[in-house]
Amino acid sequence: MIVRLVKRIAVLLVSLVVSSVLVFAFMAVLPGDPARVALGTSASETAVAQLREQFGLDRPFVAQYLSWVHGLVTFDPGTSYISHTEIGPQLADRLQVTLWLVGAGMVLACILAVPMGILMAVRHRRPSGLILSALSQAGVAVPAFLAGILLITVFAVGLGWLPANGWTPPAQDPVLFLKQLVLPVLSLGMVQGAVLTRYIRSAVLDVLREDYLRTARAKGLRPMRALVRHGLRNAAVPVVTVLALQLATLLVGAVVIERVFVIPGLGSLLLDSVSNRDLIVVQDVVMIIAMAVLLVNFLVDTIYLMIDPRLRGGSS
Amino acid sequence: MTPAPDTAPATASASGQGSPDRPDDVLTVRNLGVTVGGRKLVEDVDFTIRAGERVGLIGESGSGKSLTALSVMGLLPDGLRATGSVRLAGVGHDLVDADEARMSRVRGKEIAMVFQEPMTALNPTMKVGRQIAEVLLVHRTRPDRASARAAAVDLLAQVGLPDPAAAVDAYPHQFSGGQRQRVVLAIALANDPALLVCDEPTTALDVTVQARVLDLIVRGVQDRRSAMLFITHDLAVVATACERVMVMYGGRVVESGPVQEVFTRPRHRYTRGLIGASDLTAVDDRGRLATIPGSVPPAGRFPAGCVFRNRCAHATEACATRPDWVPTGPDSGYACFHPVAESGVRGTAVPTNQEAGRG
Amino acid sequence: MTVLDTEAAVASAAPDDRRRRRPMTGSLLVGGFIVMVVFGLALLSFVWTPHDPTLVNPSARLEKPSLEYWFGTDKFGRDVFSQILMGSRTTLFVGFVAVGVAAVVGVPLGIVAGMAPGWLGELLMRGNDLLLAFPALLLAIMFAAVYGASTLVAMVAIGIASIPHYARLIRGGTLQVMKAEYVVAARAAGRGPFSIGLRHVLPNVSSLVIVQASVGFAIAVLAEAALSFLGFGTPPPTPSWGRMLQESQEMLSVAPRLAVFPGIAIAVVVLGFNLLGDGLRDRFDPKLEDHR
Amino acid sequence: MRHHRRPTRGTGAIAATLACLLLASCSAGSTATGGSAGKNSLNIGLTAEPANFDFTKTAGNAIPQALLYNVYQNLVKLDQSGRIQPQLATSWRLSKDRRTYTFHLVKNATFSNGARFTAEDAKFSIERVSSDWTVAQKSQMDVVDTARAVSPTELKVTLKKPSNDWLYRMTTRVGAMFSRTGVSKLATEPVGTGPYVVKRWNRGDSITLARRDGYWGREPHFKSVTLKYFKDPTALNNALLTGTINVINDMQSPDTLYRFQNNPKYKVIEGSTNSEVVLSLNNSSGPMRNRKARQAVRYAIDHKALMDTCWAGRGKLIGSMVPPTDPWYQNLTNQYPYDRDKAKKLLKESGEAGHTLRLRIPTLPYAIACGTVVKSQLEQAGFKVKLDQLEFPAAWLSTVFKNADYDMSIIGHLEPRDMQTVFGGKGYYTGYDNPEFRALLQKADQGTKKEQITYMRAAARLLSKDAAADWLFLLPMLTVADKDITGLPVNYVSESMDLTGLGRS
Repeated sequence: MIVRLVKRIAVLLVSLVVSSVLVFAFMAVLPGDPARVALGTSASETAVAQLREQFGLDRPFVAQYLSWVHGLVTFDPGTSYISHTEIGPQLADRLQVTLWLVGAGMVLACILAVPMGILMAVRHRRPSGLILSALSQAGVAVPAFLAGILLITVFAVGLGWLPANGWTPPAQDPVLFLKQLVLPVLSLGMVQGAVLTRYIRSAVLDVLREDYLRTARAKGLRPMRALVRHGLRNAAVPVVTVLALQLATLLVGAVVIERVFVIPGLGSLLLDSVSNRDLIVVQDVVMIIAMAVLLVNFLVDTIYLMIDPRLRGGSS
Repeated sequence: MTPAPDTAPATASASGQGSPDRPDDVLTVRNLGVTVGGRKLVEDVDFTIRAGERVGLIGESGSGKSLTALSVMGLLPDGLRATGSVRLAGVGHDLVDADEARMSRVRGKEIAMVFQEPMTALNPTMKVGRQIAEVLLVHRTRPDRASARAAAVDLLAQVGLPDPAAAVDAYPHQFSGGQRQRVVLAIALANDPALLVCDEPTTALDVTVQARVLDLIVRGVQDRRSAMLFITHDLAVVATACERVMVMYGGRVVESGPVQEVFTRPRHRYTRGLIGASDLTAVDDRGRLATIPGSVPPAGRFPAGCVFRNRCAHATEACATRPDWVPTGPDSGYACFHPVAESGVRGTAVPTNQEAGRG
Repeated sequence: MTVLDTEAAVASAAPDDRRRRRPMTGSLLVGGFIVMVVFGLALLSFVWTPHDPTLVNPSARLEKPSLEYWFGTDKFGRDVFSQILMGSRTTLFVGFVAVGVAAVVGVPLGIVAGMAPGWLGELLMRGNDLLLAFPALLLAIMFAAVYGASTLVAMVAIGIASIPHYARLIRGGTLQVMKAEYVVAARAAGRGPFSIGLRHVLPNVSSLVIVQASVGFAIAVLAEAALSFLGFGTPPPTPSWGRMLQESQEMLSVAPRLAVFPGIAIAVVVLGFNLLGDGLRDRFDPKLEDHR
Repeated sequence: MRHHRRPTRGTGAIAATLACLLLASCSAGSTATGGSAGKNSLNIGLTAEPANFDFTKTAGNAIPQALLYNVYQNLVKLDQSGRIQPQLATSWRLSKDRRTYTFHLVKNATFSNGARFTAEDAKFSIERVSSDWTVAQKSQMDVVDTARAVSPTELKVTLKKPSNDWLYRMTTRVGAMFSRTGVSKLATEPVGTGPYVVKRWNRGDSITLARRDGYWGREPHFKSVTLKYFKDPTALNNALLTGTINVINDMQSPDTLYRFQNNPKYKVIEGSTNSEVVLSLNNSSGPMRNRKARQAVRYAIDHKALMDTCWAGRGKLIGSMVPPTDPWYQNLTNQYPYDRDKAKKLLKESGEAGHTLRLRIPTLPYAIACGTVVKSQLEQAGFKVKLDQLEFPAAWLSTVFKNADYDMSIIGHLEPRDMQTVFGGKGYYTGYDNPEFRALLQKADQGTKKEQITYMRAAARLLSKDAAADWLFLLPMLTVADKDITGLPVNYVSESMDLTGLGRS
């Protein structure tokens, strides 16, 4: 088990290094000189050259790469070309916003999807199961931003129950924070929930076909209890894998919802930085997302390693 | 074991429906059928099993023997429906169409089952001790976890698992197939069921361990004075484990009787073929092993009348109507228009207990 | 795995010659029908649209649906129905590009990773997993920044981001096929890996590819809509449902129908491809299925 | 492949927590609609967020829009009708040779860092433009020869040559007054003499300005003003409709204006801007070098229909690079009236009909809307047009603006009095190079007020006649606000969004 863990950590580290090289190389290709964008349209060439020097853009790529990685590793990513401000706190702020959004959205998605998915699987041949299934299919088919726009139109503009958009840090005004969170979380949660429901349904259906579930019923457990005691634990594995992947993907995927609801999250920082050619910030955001995906996958792997008795032993 | 159409309630053991007829009748199956979407997969199955009696149910794949067993357990797959009546001694209701709440009180306590695939029948993420204890706790036959665990150790010892005290804390993947089947057996026997249903319990096991597991099953049943319904396609296994045998084909019981009698003096042409095919010593003129011509049709596509007539060398026009059940004793009989003559049987030895020919 | 007897009985009891009786054959029918309609509309748009979908007509701004303009007109006076017709082409293009890129790279990668010796397969899959670290939308935004916003660029990015999903799925399928006796026999008979991959593995994993492609189509259509909403999708004036939806947002209070038609079109097509994928999955061996 | 794990008790706990959270927020939501400001504060919705607060090194109008006249002040400011008014200078005098300005400064002004404002600061600020600024506008101070603090309240600025334009530029960002002790952190902590200071910046969302204690002048009405930024015009509308903001400054979706016009809760103000939406043509290379082809373009466009279609008929057709708020404005729309046949004829004569024109537009709402219409109209006149959409700002700036890799583009030139910049400078992306035009501009700058008007008019006419570009229309200033907000600016003619006059009735 220790050997496996060490191996996974090694893989994680190598993956991180390789992806950082990829990200950096990709940025080097991006057209648009950051110094030029920072200075505006008719700045002199000397001024641009000066700024390039100041940012260290005139150094060899290897040196630029190393200092970038150094900044990341020491949690001091430096100063933005464009805003001339510390990037670190900004990234932290934006990440926090997105994590609130995505976290709450995913939890809502789970609340919706777990019972729905199980119900759909258990009743997959009955009308109620089919109706739920159709509902979830429809939920998957609706683009998230359309759901958001509709929610705004109805609940904010139409009924006036909730603010249409905006973001307030929880520390600044907790009540307003919650009010502004409702609609974006709903639109994210409903669409993600629909997707998740399909996975849960399929995972539970797979488990329902397992022999050990029949064994459990032969022991005298009622179907639901057999499913809960013996099935869900096993069905959770593929679902958790998907969930982990979705969670990480949503760090940037939420950008659409962030745009609809005017929320200053990581995704909108990425969009802004791309259009401003604030390359260091783009690089950092992309790297944060890549790191998050790799880390979450690593964690999920490790958790399986800890929990699944079959992986724990010597044989695979 | 019984009859056919509405004419004869003629079996010796059967008279009328409802509760078991005689005090030592454990299981009474009447007129059992299994249908899916209007197709009949099993029909008109009647039999009785008495306390402590071990009955085999043989037939090729697709003959409906497993469905019969699952109907008794009330564990038919989604979409399949059972009709008729299945009564169990000491249970006040019919098992067919009983609701889950009632059935779950019966399963694991009055009837238990051993499945074919030990590799998948156990929950891979739960320690085997807990899986055994669970059946005790569900039916409240042990008051608490501690005593259930102790009972689990005891049961594992009974099924011959080495170091049972350590085994309760192991996971299924740490055991071999034969060991896992012993665990499954321990679960099935935990509550001393009145009836144990075994569905090809040794088929998936290595030949070398088949005999030992079979022996454990028989001993376990005998120790508890439990009845057993044993499903297999392996005649040798039946000969070893059972006193009585029923032969199924095309969803019907075509012949039944004491093992010795059926295997040495089969009356139904199908039974005859089956025995012939598993006799590895008998070859024909050209040195080939005997086989039944043709193959088993898909379920529900058996011919009308005698279900075996399209593979039967002796079939005549008469076989287009359904043969009546011909009782030959209290627990025996057959359904065939052209039975093998009682005298004209080639002396077929009962197959030995080894990997015999499979249907 | 399960009670063989029962399985066989149940399977052979099903109508026709399908190997398994699986629910929701309706999804195959409905999905197939929707997909065929979209193809039909796309083909139709080559020969006929009621109006020129890109013609700006200031005198016919924001017309309500009528006999002349079936779905009304947008704020530029362009016929919405004609745009929907033309948009179906974009939609199909989007799907084909994204699915094509993903399948062309992902399928061989998966097969090679499945057939290669353990360490190489492992290495390939690790590299493959690395791609997962760059979610589709992220990749699409980056690509748009480098190569400019266009449908092709966006969908190539979506395709690349889907490669790991295909590769994983196909590798799983390949590993199963490689265990099959006929492959073992072929290897024993001295067939080379290339020949085995082409003759045995590819045909046997193709059902997986088809299912995944159908679902991938739906994902691509949704991605195009999201990217268009962010301004990284199909640029004007090429009609695209995603961009129509984005353009309609501003006019939502004035003419909600402008959002309704493309919105429904997107939802229906996504639904269609998803249903088709589900239906196909049900027809093929469910044990090979993976989660996207 | 991965395998089985235990069900999660933790998930249940989190789920319960979130359920509570959602319930709480729902019930909270039903009581009121949102972050509407209190009586003493105001929320204004805007579109472009500043990247930082340093307009000496960062281009764009977002920073001066927020800070100028509010946080920073100038010696002189521009009022609503485009006239120059005193701010930190109480009065000024121009010497006979039109080269020396003498400013008398207010006595009691202080910076937000506590320092007093003196003529030394003014001199420092003016000189700093040439030495430290990097943005394009710095060249507007090139004409300054010397700046001298005669006394703490008197400043003398001598120009190298007479310039009418210089005093005007002193009302813009280059005229902003900085503290000698407050320029170390311009990007994050601006220090000015204005009535407001930057209190909080929620990046990506809003900037909050707070009224400054001890401001030297008249205290503005609102204690706190929050500038909230919305990339999407619809979100901006929704924010006003749901009470998140009180004012939409410069609304970008004119088609939806009627919702507010017909609603007694709101007022709508339509004013003028400096923002000419220009169909810029590449005068120096490609098919658009051909004057006849350019003229064909101008005849081919039906400006009225275009404005009706893409900007709901709001705005003004001007036909030149001069907005009505400039003293030398003249209506030149009749120089190239819409005439499709004439356009076809000219295009044929030009010999450029075979080329496909690359119309490369930035991703801005008006540009996308107009691009669609322009393409359609040009195609109807026989042009072949390919529409490219370039991400704004970076991609558009590098492709069109810097490398002039385009045939046509659409952009709103919103700098005030920018005829000189856009068409008079060498190497500018329009590629218009006409000595006669430059001479006229120079005469205008150095002459008297009357001469200035005369020559500027001549220059604008020449530009239009040459079809150096096509002026699609002038963007309107559309302000929508809660009914009770007073003192809203009508026009957007200076670089500042002046908050000091706002109030609540």
